[in-house]
Amino acid sequence: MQPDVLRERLGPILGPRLLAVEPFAGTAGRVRFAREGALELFRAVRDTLGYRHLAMVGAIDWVDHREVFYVAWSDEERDYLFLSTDLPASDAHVESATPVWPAANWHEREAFEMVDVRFDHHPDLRHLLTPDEYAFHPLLRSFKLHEPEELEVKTRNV
Amino acid sequence: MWINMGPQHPMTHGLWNLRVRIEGEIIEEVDPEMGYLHRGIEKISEDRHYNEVITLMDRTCYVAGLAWEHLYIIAAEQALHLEPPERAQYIRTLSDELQRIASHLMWYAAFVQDIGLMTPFLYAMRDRDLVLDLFQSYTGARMTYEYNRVGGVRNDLPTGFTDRTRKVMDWIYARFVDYDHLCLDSDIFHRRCDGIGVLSARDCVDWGVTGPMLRSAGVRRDLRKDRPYAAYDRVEFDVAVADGADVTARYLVRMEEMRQAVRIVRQTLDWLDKNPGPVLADRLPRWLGAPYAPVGREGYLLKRNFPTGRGFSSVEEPHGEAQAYVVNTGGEHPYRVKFRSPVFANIAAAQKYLPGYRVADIPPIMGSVDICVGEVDR
Amino acid sequence: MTGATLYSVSAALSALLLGAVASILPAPVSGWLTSADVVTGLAVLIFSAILLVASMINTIMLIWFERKMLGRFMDRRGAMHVGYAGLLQNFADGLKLFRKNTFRPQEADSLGFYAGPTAYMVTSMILFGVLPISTGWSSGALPLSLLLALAIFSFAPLFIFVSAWSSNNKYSLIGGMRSAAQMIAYEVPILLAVVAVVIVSGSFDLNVIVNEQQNYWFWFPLLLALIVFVAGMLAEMERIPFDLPEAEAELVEGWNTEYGGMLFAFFMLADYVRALIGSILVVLLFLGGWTMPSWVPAAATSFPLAGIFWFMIKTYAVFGLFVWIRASLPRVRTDQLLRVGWNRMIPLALLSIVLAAVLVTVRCLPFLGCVPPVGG
Amino acid sequence: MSGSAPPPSRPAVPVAGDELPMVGQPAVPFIEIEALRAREFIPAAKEALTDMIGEQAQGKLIRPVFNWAGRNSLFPLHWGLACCAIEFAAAFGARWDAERFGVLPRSSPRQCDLLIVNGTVTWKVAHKLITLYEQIPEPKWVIAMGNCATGGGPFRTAYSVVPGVDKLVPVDVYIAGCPPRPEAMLDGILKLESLIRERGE
Repeated sequence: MQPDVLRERLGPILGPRLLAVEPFAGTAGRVRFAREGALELFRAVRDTLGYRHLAMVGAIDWVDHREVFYVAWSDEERDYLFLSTDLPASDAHVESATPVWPAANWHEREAFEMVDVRFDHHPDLRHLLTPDEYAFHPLLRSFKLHEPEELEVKTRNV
Repeated sequence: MWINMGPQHPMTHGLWNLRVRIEGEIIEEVDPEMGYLHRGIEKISEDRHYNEVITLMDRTCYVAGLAWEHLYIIAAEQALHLEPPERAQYIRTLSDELQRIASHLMWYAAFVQDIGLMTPFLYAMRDRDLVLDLFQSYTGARMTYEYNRVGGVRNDLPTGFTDRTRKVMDWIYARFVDYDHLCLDSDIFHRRCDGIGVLSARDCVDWGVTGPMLRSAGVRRDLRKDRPYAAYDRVEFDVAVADGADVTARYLVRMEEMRQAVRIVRQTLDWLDKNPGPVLADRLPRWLGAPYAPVGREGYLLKRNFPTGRGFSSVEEPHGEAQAYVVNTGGEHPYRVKFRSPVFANIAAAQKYLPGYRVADIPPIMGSVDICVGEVDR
Repeated sequence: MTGATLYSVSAALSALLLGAVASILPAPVSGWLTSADVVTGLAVLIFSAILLVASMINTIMLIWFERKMLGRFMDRRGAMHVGYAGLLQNFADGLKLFRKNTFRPQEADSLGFYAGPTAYMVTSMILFGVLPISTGWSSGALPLSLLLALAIFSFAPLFIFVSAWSSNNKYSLIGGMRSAAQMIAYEVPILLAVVAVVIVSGSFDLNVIVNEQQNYWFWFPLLLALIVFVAGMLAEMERIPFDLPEAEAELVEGWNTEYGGMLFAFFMLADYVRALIGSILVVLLFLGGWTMPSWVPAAATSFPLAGIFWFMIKTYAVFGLFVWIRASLPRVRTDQLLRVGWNRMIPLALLSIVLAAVLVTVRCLPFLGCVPPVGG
Repeated sequence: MSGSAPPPSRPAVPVAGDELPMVGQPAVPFIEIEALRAREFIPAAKEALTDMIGEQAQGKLIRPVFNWAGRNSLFPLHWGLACCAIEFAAAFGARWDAERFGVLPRSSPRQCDLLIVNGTVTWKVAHKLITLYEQIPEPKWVIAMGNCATGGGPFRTAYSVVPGVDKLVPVDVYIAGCPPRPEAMLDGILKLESLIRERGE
């Protein structure tokens, strides 16, 4: 499916919340959308376009804003589709994709603990990989890795 | 009654915790708890050069190191706008399939132990060692290879490798019959494995389950056919599919995949015999470094010529479909690396395929999932 | 086969010892020491000690035998470096467990935690006193020794359940419950299979049962009973494919998860004692005990320890069969195990009783000759 | 007794040998006092017995035998952490067969002597590792297998990784390698055996 076809079919559903459709190497394209239209886009992508299989959900910290991306796969098209949305760093939250794709559950938990993006109406938004006590979000750019000796001193002070 | 199976439990085959609520011996509810092996590989990668990330990839999935290297390398090459030579593509295909055999043998060894068979564990480990010997002869290591490089592979195959590999493949292909005898000919095996852990095709798609688990539900989907990478569009093989979506079906799929892998390995060996050539792209940027050389002073001088780009790759690794996303904003280090492991989704779907069965069914079911915790937790 | 028996040997030893001690002591003490009661008492003690040591060494050798044989099945060698071919490996294991710190989890019940393994061990060991090993090499000709042996054998689930319950661990508890259910379910077919043997031999005395097999061994006419008995014994001994109570894959170590040190050694040893007893019972009931095959020359049969030699060979062969089964079969599930026990084994055992009754009525078999009259 | 007087309001805890109150309810049931006495008796008797046997006999006869037993039957805990666990399993495979040396993995920590830390230890699993170590009855040993367990390995800078398992439990033998080959693991076990022999207990 070409990017212009994607724009043609998603445009009527999303309206202004569809920001852009760009070609993306190795995939059908990259759909950028505003976060208000998240659930409608997910439903449209799954039911109308046939991208039934959610491959991954991830988030990137761009310091001034955060990007959440979704990758879905269609058996008919035999191709992946990227969806991405930009969230302001101060108020990073987006609607959870769990009602549309149950597979999003753990991916969103991971994105929540790693990049500090909140997913609204997620059934069970807790830490997945790190202990619950960890108050930091490792994949934020502001989080720097320590040499273990420094880390040791830090834990001893605590 | 809630019971904790893990993190130290013979069933887990790794470091995770399966919390199970049971009523009598029937499973009511499960809650997998992951993260005991979370090493922050995605974060460490942000501080590494592109070639140094490969080291981490071997340890991400320690039973399928070469497949994960391949996954990362495709995305990194895409992000850096590099093209590997054709011979390297074939060597990667060969490595992937050998790795698939080794990984599936490891799965077989662990799985038969789960249903109480002790002898095949030893047989599978012995044959796996033969494949690891092949790896050792051209990468120098048994499990953690660091063999792929951005723009190709590190070194060419040693002399005599193809003949040795053919011999090993003949031996292993004959051994598959023994494995089937030990499992499929046993009535107890069928009593234990038939009709348990059923996950229908629809649920598989909803929960993002891929790989042998999806193919055992009758879905003919294989990235090697659907979205060919490396040299998979130039070799012949069949996609292993089974019906039933239960533990036996997954067993059948994996055994058939090993047979197909032998077939692919033989074809790539024939090609590699006939077509010598370079295995590393000749016009690599200096800052990326030649194979053993660290990044030199010139590398820093050329900094403003760094390309930018994003790479996305998806390969059919032994456990299922893995994806990698590499964001390159110009620089020696990737800005962000994101990996998606197939086992991650396969375990997340445990709440669909475990409840309703017995406690005694947990080991075969989870064994048939083929868990590698390293790639789930990363 | 006349002449020295185990008891006569120990009585002579006792008389010799007491005589030697009495010769250096004053008259009243020496007179008491050489009295018949004291000599008999010491003879019994020596007898028990010999029996205990012999059975313990046999059990430990059995573990070695299993480890080596499993190793061969698996293309490896098993224990190698402790003693010649690893012969001393299990002694090292035992001594090490003896030295280990014994402790009890805080929430475990003290009485049950310690009494369970001990009782399990003791009831298993008592069986050696009941089973005859060769003519004259048994502790006594009990008229109902078979029943007594099976009765003691079936104590085990109680003690396993007690120790599993009192160790206050969920895995132990599930293992203990499985163990109790499984053992009780398989007691019934075992007893029914034994009834077939009793019908043919006409006695509950193991000595008589073996003597009845002078002409032919019972395994051929009573093949069905043998199959039921071996399957039941596998379940009683908790070996693969019926090792659900200690199913490693789901229940860590089953009912002995919380046990370490010497108590664990008790369990381990008692398990193998029961394996040995099971093999001995198969040999006694179906394989002719210490009787020799007909092709053995007469000169060899009169050799003093020939009976024991053949007995041990048969016992180890039967145990080897168990190891073979362990090396090649997966484990079944609890419900399947119980279903097989109640739905298949009991009808088969009943059928074998009918066959035995027919055999006794017909009295003669092709190729084998005639059965002696019942009770003979 | 550091010299300072005990506080006057401290309630009297009667122990064996103390004057017991004769009237009214005894503060401690009689049977417990008897048990206390018995508990005091046992160590005393043990000491007397040890004296009787004598250091000589113990040092020359008993200790070497138990030392031989201990070092020749090391049961490791059946626990796979990460990559090294695969090589750990391979060492029990047909080619290396660690059981030759009497090494037999057990799943329950109560029945083990040896904790082989075969992989990366994260902070999330750290307290579970300590629990497992404490559940192993004395005498016990620890082998840090591989670079991750020794010092964090390639992940030593990560936020979630313990930089070396010796921060958590005492380690007897370190095995280098990432992961160590099965030969290296067997060598580590043999090293531990000679270590036990040298230490004498």
